[in-house]
Amino acid sequence: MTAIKAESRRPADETLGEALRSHGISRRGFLKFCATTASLMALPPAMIPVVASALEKARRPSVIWLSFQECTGCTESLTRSHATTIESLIFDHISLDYHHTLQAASGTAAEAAREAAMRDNHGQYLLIVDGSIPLGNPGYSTIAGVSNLDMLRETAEGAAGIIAIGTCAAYGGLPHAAPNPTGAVSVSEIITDKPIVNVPGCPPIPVVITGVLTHFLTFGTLPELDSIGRPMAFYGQNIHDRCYRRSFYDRGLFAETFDDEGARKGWCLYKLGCKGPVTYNACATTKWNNGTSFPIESGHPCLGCSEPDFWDMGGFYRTLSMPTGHFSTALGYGVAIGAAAGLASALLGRSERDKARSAHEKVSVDDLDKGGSS
Amino acid sequence: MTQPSLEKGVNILREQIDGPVAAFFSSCVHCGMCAEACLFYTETGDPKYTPIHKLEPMRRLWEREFTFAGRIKKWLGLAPPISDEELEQWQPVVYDSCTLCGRCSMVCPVGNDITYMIRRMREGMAASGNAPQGLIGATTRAVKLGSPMGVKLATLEAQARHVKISTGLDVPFDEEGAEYMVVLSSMEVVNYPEYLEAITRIFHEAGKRWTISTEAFEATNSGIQIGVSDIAAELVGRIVAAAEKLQVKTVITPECGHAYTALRWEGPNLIGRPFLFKVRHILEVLDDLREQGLLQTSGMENDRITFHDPCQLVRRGGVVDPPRNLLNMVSNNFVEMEDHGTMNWCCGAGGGVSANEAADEIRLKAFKRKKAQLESLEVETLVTACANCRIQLEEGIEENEMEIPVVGITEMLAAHLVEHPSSDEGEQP
Amino acid sequence: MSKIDSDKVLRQALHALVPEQQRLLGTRLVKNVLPLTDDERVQRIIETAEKADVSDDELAEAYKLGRMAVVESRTRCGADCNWEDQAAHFVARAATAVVAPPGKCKAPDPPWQAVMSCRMARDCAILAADDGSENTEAEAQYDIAENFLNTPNSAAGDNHE
Amino acid sequence: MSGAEFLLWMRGPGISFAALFFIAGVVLRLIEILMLGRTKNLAELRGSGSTAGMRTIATRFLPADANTFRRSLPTIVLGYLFHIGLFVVIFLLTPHIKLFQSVFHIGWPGLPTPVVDFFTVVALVSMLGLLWRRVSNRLLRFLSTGEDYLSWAVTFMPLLTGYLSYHHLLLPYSWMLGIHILSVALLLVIFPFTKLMHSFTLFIARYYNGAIAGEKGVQQ
Repeated sequence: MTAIKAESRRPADETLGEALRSHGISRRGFLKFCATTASLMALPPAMIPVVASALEKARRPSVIWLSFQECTGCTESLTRSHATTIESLIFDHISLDYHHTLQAASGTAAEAAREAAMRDNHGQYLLIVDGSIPLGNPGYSTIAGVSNLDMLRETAEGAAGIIAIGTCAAYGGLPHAAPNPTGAVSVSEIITDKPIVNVPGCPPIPVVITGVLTHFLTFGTLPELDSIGRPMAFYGQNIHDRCYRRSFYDRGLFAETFDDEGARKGWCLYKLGCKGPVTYNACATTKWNNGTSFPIESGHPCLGCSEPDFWDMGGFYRTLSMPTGHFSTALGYGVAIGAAAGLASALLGRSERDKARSAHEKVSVDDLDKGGSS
Repeated sequence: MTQPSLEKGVNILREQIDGPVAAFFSSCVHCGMCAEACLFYTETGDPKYTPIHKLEPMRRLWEREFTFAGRIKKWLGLAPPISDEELEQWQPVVYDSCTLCGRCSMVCPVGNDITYMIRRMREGMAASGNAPQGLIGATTRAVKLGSPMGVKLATLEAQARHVKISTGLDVPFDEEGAEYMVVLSSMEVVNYPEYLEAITRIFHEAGKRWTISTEAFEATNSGIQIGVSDIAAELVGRIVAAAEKLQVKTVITPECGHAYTALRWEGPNLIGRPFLFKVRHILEVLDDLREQGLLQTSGMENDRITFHDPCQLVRRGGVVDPPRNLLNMVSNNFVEMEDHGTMNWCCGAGGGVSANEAADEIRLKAFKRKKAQLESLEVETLVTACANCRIQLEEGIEENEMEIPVVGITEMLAAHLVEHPSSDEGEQP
Repeated sequence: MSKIDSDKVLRQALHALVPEQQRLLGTRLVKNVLPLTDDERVQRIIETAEKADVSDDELAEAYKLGRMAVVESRTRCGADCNWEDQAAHFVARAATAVVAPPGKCKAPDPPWQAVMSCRMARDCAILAADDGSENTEAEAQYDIAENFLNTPNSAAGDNHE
Repeated sequence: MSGAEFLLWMRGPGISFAALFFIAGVVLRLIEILMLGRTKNLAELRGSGSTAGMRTIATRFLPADANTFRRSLPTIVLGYLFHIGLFVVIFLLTPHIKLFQSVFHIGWPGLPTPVVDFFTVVALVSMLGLLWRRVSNRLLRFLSTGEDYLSWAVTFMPLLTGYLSYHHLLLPYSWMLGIHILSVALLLVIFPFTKLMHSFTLFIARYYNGAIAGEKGVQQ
């Protein structure tokens, strides 16, 4: 079980390599991890030794983890591994100086630890945020009497970079869902002058979190991002494209309900509202629970949790191509408006014609020649 | 005397807009298939002869005054009104190069009856003074003299005398209670006197009582060709009055296409009430007589013959089978043209084109279509059932130095008629 | 030779003639109305038709000329009929029927077509003159035919009478 | 705005507004046409106009005869390919069927997506062919108006964007799907006021044509 309790026992200058070896992780196992991570990050094989040597020599950077309007699911995702994994160990070996759920200290001491870390590593520490920030009323979420907004601003000021973990921190997430009672916003809507990496997901895949950290440890930079701030390496793939049920989609074989033959046969869940086609995440390749499976594999459509506003995509079980909102009502109004306007227009036309007919002057043969002869 | 005016024309055009017109204009996708069905386009390759294009001014009027979007366009000044110059400019395509043959209406993939609209468009053209002089003349003669060609009763009576001398049979005039009242086209009186003799003999053999009204013997109706319903109604009204006065059961229209359309299909609508008598084309009557065994022929034509379908009779009139039934009675070598029946190609002179000198050149150009059809068929005789088609065919054949005689179907039948000697007559040769 | 006093007799007489004789009689009938046309093509046709030793080619040429004259002189549908022109048209038509090579004229009875066309021509001339005079062309034709048949010279052919 | 937000907006208010506009426009146009009416035919009829009208609605799906087909070969062949492609894409792609189902509450089986994909390409290529003919053929160029090109463009775009989004080309899927829906919205808005209306009015036109002819005993 990983925990920050070990923090005091471990010298801050111990390298990651040393720490791993002291935990009995073989060089071979470590290299395998490096290879996996490199491939996840879409690095060429030549980069594996670079990653390995960089990781081995990496000093534990200071990390401050702020949790705002969140459910702790993201932390759970990271920590609820069934066995000790290399990724959890990597997590073990950063200097997680503040994480109010995991740290032993509490109250003033905890806040003091955060302030100390900010002061000691000013400009170099990494800030991880999970949860969204309420703008509606500062009182909706506070820590030690400090509003989330103030704490974020204060902590971000000296951070080298920010990682927004989970969809809430990245895009507002559940708290942001309509009607967004707390006025929740994402980190990037408040902090605009720091590099921010969004690692969305509800929760994000653990290896994706560690992958981003590995990148930071290896290169000292944040990874390449897509248009909405997600690391391309993990979010560059479309769930639908990578889905093992894709062939059923192409063949037109769909589960219509959760208990029909199609569902039992593992056919495509598109009609049941699967958001795979609009979702970019590594679920279909990396999978969850130590590579066991991912939601679609267990028979549930993808919710699209790594996408902004996934709560508001017209319902989890509404087929993607179905319009959301009041489409049918709009059609109803359309018919009514059209009928009224059509009737008005037609009556206008008819009255013009009737007028023309009553104004009809009988045409005789003497009225045909423009020249007036005949 | 009043003057034609743009205002009058536009007003009348406005009267013409109905559901079909609106549906047709709404449906056109500019695919150009109507052009490929129009002999004025196929024989000239000039896109201005595209049938739907001939209706552009009328389409603009419809859009401007009968559609929601059009009214907005008009309000924004984006839909200028129809001008007299525009209508004048359209005269050649609306009159000279449209025979109202209706072929375009058969091929339009969205189902537009373009011919129906051109007939209506001409109402506006005529009332605004944009009808061609030739048609104005024909129409004026039709109204004032009773015949577009100036045929008077005396001419017809002279013909009747010849029939009497030649066959010994009377042409009955003004006989009340006759079963049939025959009306004739001026063309038959002027150019094809054979027709009158033929029906006299046929009806005599069939034992039918028939008559010709001295008050209304002219079948043609320039009103529907020039596009003046008021005049067309007056001309139809003369026949109706005569038929009802003589209390005949059926009025028989002659071998003429538009006369049939005018009386049979437009007639009741023009006068605003159903007729008290039936209207039949001579071919329909002959086919009925054939079925009843009252038309007996002997001998067969051995020449390779074909039939030119008069558009107004077949495609626009619905008389498709009778000419074929009748021809097969007297011919054992009857062949169909490649495009025949309701898909025939017009001779190029219908719909008032023949009466319009301005169309002389294009009319003969359009004949090339028929020429190609005839040449591919290699027939020895061409049969038709419309005096106007016949004259155009003869002229076109002559112009193109071909040698195919053209015969009217009734005449051909009469030549094979089995005639029984009657008591007061000697044996026929 | 019996007297010709009706169409029936005239028709029988015509049919009894050999083609050459039919042509010559027809020519005489047309000549009776020839003043009604000033189309010199028709005059030429008649000159050809009158020749006793006319060749088939000459006749075919005359027939072609005739068809042209017929088509050109005719009043078109809807056109104002000029009765003088129309008279000329019927003369042309009669002349053309007279010189038509066998099988070319599609009228049921080509010689008879010539007879009737001449009468029509007279009709038209009367209409043009508008003097209310009677058309006596038929009677004139009976006389011409009687003359023709009773003149041994001209009716030298195969007269079965 | 993110792709997801854009897509969501298009799926929600965007398409609903377009649909409202579309249906209002179509109803408006149909009422305008039908209310103008047709005067009762007083002639002694030779056949039933309504029967012939219905018949013509069906028969006009095919060319009048072989020669008509031959004369307008490129137009007819390309036209057929385009319309068949369009029909398959609109009505036989499962996502589209689900859309109709959500409105009309009836569904039908769709075709395998590679098949639909094929028809999309058929429709796209034939549309390019039709456009080429429109600009290169003298007759069609003469007849064509701005509206013809506009109608072409707004019909082509949904096909193209649908194809691109299915193949995840050019833009992220949610953007492309959003743009696809946007292009459909554009089509829907423009539809009632252009010749695209023929998809509805051709039934009326054919009916009238068939009825007018059928009353006279002319069968088509």
